[in-house]
Amino acid sequence: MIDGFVALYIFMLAAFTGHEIIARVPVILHTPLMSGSNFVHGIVLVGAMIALGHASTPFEIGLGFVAVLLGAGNAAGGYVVTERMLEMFKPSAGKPGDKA
Amino acid sequence: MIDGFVALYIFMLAAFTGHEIIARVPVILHTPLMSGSNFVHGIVLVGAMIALGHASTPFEIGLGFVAVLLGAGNAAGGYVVTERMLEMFKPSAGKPGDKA
Amino acid sequence: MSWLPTLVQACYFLAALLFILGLKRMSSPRTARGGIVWAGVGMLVAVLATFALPDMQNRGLILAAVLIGVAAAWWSGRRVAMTAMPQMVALYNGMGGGAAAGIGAAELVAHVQRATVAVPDTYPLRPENWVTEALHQVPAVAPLSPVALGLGVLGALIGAVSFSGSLVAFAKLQGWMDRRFVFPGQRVVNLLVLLLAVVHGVMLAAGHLESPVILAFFVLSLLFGLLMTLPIGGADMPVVISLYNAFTGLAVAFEGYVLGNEAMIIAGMVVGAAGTLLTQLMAKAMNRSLGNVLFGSFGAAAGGAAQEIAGAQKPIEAADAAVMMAYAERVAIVPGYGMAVAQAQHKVWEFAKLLIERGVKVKFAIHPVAGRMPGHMNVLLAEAGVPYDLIEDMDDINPEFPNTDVVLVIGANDVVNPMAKTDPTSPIYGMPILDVAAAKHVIVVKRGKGTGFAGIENALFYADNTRMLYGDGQAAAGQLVSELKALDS
Amino acid sequence: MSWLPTLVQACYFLAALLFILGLKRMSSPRTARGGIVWAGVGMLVAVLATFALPDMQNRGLILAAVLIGVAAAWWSGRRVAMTAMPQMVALYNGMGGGAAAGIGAAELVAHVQRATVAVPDTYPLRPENWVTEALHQVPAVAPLSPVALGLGVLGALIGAVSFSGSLVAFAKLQGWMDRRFVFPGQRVVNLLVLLLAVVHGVMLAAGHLESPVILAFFVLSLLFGLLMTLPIGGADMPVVISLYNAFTGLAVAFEGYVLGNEAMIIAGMVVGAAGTLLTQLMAKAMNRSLGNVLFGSFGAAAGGAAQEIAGAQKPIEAADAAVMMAYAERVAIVPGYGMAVAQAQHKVWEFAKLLIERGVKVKFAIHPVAGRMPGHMNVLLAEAGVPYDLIEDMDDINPEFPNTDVVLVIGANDVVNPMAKTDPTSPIYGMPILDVAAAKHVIVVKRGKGTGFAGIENALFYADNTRMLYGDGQAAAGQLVSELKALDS
Ligand SMILES: NC(=O)c1ccc[n+]([C@@H]2O[C@H](COP(=O)([O-])OP(=O)(O)OC[C@H]3O[C@@H](n4cnc5c(N)ncnc54)[C@H](OP(=O)(O)O)[C@@H]3O)[C@@H](O)[C@H]2O)c1
Ligand SMILES: NC(=O)c1ccc[n+]([C@@H]2O[C@H](COP(=O)([O-])OP(=O)(O)OC[C@H]3O[C@@H](n4cnc5c(N)ncnc54)[C@H](OP(=O)(O)O)[C@@H]3O)[C@@H](O)[C@H]2O)c1
Repeated sequence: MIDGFVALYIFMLAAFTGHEIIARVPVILHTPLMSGSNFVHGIVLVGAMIALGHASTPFEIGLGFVAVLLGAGNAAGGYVVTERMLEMFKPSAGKPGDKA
Repeated sequence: MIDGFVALYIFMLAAFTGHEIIARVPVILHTPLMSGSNFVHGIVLVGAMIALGHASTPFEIGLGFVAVLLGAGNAAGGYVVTERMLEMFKPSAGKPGDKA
Repeated sequence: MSWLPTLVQACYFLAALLFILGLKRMSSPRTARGGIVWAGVGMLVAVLATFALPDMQNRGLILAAVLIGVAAAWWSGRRVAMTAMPQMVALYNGMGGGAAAGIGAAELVAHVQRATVAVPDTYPLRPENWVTEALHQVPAVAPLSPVALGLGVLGALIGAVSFSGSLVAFAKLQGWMDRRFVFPGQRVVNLLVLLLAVVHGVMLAAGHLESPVILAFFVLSLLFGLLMTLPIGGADMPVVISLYNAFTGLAVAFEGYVLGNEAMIIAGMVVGAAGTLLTQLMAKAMNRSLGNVLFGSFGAAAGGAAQEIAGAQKPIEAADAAVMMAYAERVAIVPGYGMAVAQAQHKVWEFAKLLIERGVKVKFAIHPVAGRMPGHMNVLLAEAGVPYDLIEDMDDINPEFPNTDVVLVIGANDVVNPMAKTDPTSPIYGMPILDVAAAKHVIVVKRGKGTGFAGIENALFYADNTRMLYGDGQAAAGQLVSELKALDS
Repeated sequence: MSWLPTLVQACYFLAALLFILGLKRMSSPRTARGGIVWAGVGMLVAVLATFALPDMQNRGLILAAVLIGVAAAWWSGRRVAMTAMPQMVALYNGMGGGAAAGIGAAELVAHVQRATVAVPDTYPLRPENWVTEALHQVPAVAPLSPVALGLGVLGALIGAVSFSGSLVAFAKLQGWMDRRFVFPGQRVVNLLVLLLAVVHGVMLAAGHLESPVILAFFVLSLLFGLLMTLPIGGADMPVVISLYNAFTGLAVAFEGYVLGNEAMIIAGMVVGAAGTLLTQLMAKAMNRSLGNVLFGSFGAAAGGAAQEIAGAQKPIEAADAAVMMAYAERVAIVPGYGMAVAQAQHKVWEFAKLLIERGVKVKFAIHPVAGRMPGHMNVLLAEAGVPYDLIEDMDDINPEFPNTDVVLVIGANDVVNPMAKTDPTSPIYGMPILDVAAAKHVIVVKRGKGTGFAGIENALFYADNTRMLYGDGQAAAGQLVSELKALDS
C-alpha cells in the first residue's frame, strides 16, 4: 500500500498528464477520444480480477464475478468501438497532402 | 523513503507533465521558459538545507554550506532573471487586440 | 518465485505507460489510429500479469468471467451500426462504473464478514459452527486504513452513479426510453437522494460496516445516477456520457488506491482528468455550459413553446433538384443525422462525384455537432471516401454561403436552423449554425415533417428559397444520381 | 508536534503543484508573467517548510548560507544587462547543478564516515577514542538502498557535469574565454574521461565508499563537464545551456529520491523533461540537430575557410540613408545582436515612429535566433514599446521583401547572411535566413568590418544594392532621427 502523500502526488501528476494530453484536441476527435479513454479505464478489469481472486464467501465470489464480467465488457467493448471509429480516419489520414 | 516502483511512476508522470507543458511553446518564450525551469530546479536548495541540517563533521558541514549557498543562488538568481525577462512581455501582452 | 511480483509490477508500469502514450496518440488525427493499439497492448499486458499474481484464487471463475465478458462485448461492439456508437460507449462505460462499484462492494463486504465472523466464533471451540466456518473460510484481511476506506466508499459511490446513469443514457439514445422525465420538485428530490447516499457513505467510511448500511448505500447511489440522468434531454447525451466517463475514471482510480494498484490509479486518474476536460470542450462545442447541460431547462423549454411558423413547405421533384445542381457553379452539401440514419453517405458521394465531373464546385459543410456525436459526419464521409480537401468546417464555409448557388441539406435540421440566431426563446438559441439560408437556393432532403433532436420547428424549411425533397436520405440521393445520369445520356 | 511533518509534507505538495502550474502559465505568452510568481510562491513555501523540519541541526549556518546566496544572486541578477541574460541563466543553472552534486557528495561522505568510524570503535570501550568520537558525533545514518545509492551517484555525476559545463558556458558568453578550444583526438579523450568517471561511479554504487574513490569520481565528473563544453562554439551556447538545465533537473530529481523528498523529485523531473524538449525545440529553431551542436564541427569549419568575397563595401552617410527611407513606401527594420549591444532599440523605435508619421509602412522583421537568445529581439522591442502588430516573424515577412523599398539592418549579421543559402561549405549553411537581399535597397548599420557570432564573412555587405552606415547602433539611429527631423523643418 502506498502512503497518503505519495498517492496524492500520483493523483496530481496523473491528472495533469491527462489534462495536458487532451488540451488541444480537434472537435472531430472528441468522440473517438471519449471512447478511447473509456477503453483505458477498462483497467478496472484488473481490479475486479484481484477482487474475485481474493473472494472467499459465495456472496463475495458472486460480486467479484459480476465485477469481472462488467470490467471485461468495458475493456473489450471500449477497444472494439474505438478501433472501429478510428479505422474510419484511415483513408483521409492516408492522404496527408489532401488537407485544404 | 518511497519504494522503487512508486518512484518510477512518479518519475514517469512528472516527465510526461513536463514534456506536455512545453510541447507547443512559441519561440519567443524559449529563453524565459529556460530561465523559468532553471528557477524551478532551484528546489535543490531544500535538499541542500536538509543535507546541511543533518551534517555533523566539519567537512560535511562545509560541503552542506556550499551546497546551500549554490542552491540559494540558483533559486534567487533564477527568479530575478526570469521575472525581469517576463516583465518585458507586459506591454505587448497588455494590448491583446494588437496582434496582427 | 520472488521475481514474480516484481515482474507483475513491471507489467503494470508498462501498461500505464502504454495507456498514456496511446491516449497521446489518439488526440492527434495523424496518429490516432495507432493510439488505440498501443493502449490495447497495455491492457493485454496488465490482464495477463494479473493472472500470474501468486495469491489468486478462483482462477477458473476469473477466466470464465473474462471470456464471457470479452466475447459479449466484442460481438456487440463489432456488429453495432456506426450511428449507435455513442450509446455503445455509454454502455461500456456504465459497465466500467459497475465494475468499480462492485470492487468497492466486495471490499466492504469482505470487511463486514471479518468483523462479524472472525473474532467471536473461533474460541471457545463450538463444533456446531465448524461447518459454517469452513464454508466461509474467511482469510485474514488486513484492515483498511481510514483513507483507503474513505476513497473506496467514494469510488463506489461515483462508480454506481456512473453505472446507472450510463445505462439510462444508453436506453435513451437507443430509443428505449421516452426522452425526458420531469416532475415538479425534481431537483430537491435528487439532492435529497444524493445527500442520503453520502450520509450512508460517511457512516461506512467511519467504520459502520454493517450489511444494511452497505445495501442502502448502493441502492441510493444507483438511484441517484438514475434520477440525475432521467431529466436530461437526448441532445445533451454525448456530454453526459463524457462526464460519466470521467466519473468512471475517478472511481477506478480510487478503487485502485484501495487495492494498491498504481496502474489503476494512474489510468483512472488520467481518464478522470482527460474526461473532465473533454466534457467541457464538448459542451463548449455545443455552445452549452456543463451546469446548463446537467440542470438546465433545455428539454423543458423545448417541450413547451412549439412555435408556429408562417408559410408552407414547398416540395420539389428529384429531377428538378438534379437539374438545378447540375447547372450550378457552386454547390454545398450539408449532411446531418438523417444521412447517418439512412446510411446515405455513399450515394451522396456518388452524386457529388458526378457533379464534380460536370465541373460543378462541390464542398461538404460540416457542423461540429451534426449527427449524434462530435465528428460523426467526418467519420461517415471518410468512410465513403470523400477526400479531406472537400470537407469544410463551419467557420470556414459560413462566409462562402452567399456565393453558393445551391445548398443540399441532407438529413440535417437543428444545425441549419436560423432560429438559433433569431429566436431568443428557442432552446437552441445561441448555438452557432451553418448559415445556409444565405445561399441562393436550398434543397432539403428529409422524410417528412419530423423535427430534429431539439424537437423544434425550423424556419429554414419555410423560407422562400427553400425546396423540400421528401424521402429517405439514401433513396433520395439515389434518385438524384439517376436523374443526373439521365441528363447526360 | 506530530502534525508538523504532515504540514511540511503538505507544503512540499503545494510547492510541487505551484511549480507545475507556474511552468504551465510560463509557456503561454498571455499568462507567462504570472507563472514565475506562482512558482516563486511555491519555492518560498518549500524553503520555509524545510526550516520547520523537526530534526534539523545547524539552523544558524543554514540561514546564513541562504541569506548570502540569495543576496548575491539577487543583486547580480538585478543589475546585469538584458543582453547578458543567457550567461546569467548558465551561471545560476551551474549553481543548481553544483548544489545537487554537493548533496550527493554529502550523502556519500556521511556513509564513508559511518563505515569507518561507527562499528569498530564503540565496543569495547576505548577511552582514548572518545574525543574523536565526540568530535565526529556520527549519528545513526540509515544505510542507503542500492537503488538510492545508484541514483545518488548518478545525480552527483550529472550535477557535477552541469556545474562545470555551465560555468564554461558562462565564461564563454561573458567573453572571459577564447571561444573555441580544440585539439586533436579531443573526442577520444572526452570519452575516456567520461568512462573513468562512470567506472568510479559504479564502484561507489557497488559499495566501495572510500574517500579516494569519491574524490576521483568528482574530479573526473567536473573535468568531463569542462572538456565537453570547451569545444562548443558560442553560437550554440543557448542550446547547451538548455541541455545543462535539463541535466540539473535530472540531478535534482535523483538526489530528491535519495533524500525521499517528492517535491525535489517532481520539480526536478518536470524540468528534466521540459528542458530536454526545449533543448530540441531550440536546436530546431537554429536549424541544428542536438548531436550536431554537441559534437558537430560548427566551430572547426568556421575557423578554417575564411572565404574572400569579391567587391567592396560601399558606405553611405546618415543623411542620405534618412532621405532614402523617408521617401520610401515600405521599410523593413531587421534588428540583430548589435542593436542589443548598443541598446539602440529606443532610438530605432523613435526613428520608426517618425517614418510612420510620414506615411511610410514600417515593419520589424525578427529572425528567431537573432541576438543571443531566442526571443531576444522581441523582448527588446517590447521594452521599447513597439506594438506587436508591427513585428513580423521570419516566415511571414520573407515573401514581402521583394516589395520592400528599403531594409534597415541594424546590428544583424549572421541572420541575414545569404551564404547560408548559397555556400554549402559555410558553417551556417542550411540555417533559414531573412531574405533581405531581395529588397530594392539595403542599409546596414554596424561599427566596422566585425563579423557576427559565426565569425564569417557576409556577402550581403558587398552586394550592389547594399550600403553600409558605419557607427555604433545607438549613435547611428540617433543620427537618422535627427536627419529625419531636419528634413521636415
Ligand atoms: N454531434 C453531437 O455531438 C451531438 C450529440 C447529440 C446531440 N446532438 C444534437 O443533435 C442535433 C444534430 O443536428 P442535425 O441537424 O445533424 O440532426 P437533427 O437536427 O437531429 O435532424 C435530423 C433530421 O434528419 C431527418 N431524418 C431522419 N432520418 C432520416 C432518413 N432516414 N432520411 C432522411 N432524413 C432523415 C429528420 O427529419 P424527418 O424525420 O422528417 O426525416 C430530422 O429532421 C443537434 O441538435 C445537436 O445539438 C449533437
Ligand atoms: N538567438 C539565439 O538563440 C542565439 C543564441 C546564441 C547565438 N546565436 C547566434 O547568434 C547569431 C545572431 O545573429 P545576429 O545577426 O543577430 O548577430 P551577429 O551575427 O552576431 O552579428 C552582430 C553584428 O552586430 C554588429 N555590432 C556589434 N555591436 C554593435 C554596436 N554596438 N552597434 C552596431 N553594430 C554592432 C557586429 O558588427 P561590428 O562588430 O562591425 O559592429 C556584428 O556583425 C546567429 O549566428 C545565431 O545563430 C543565436
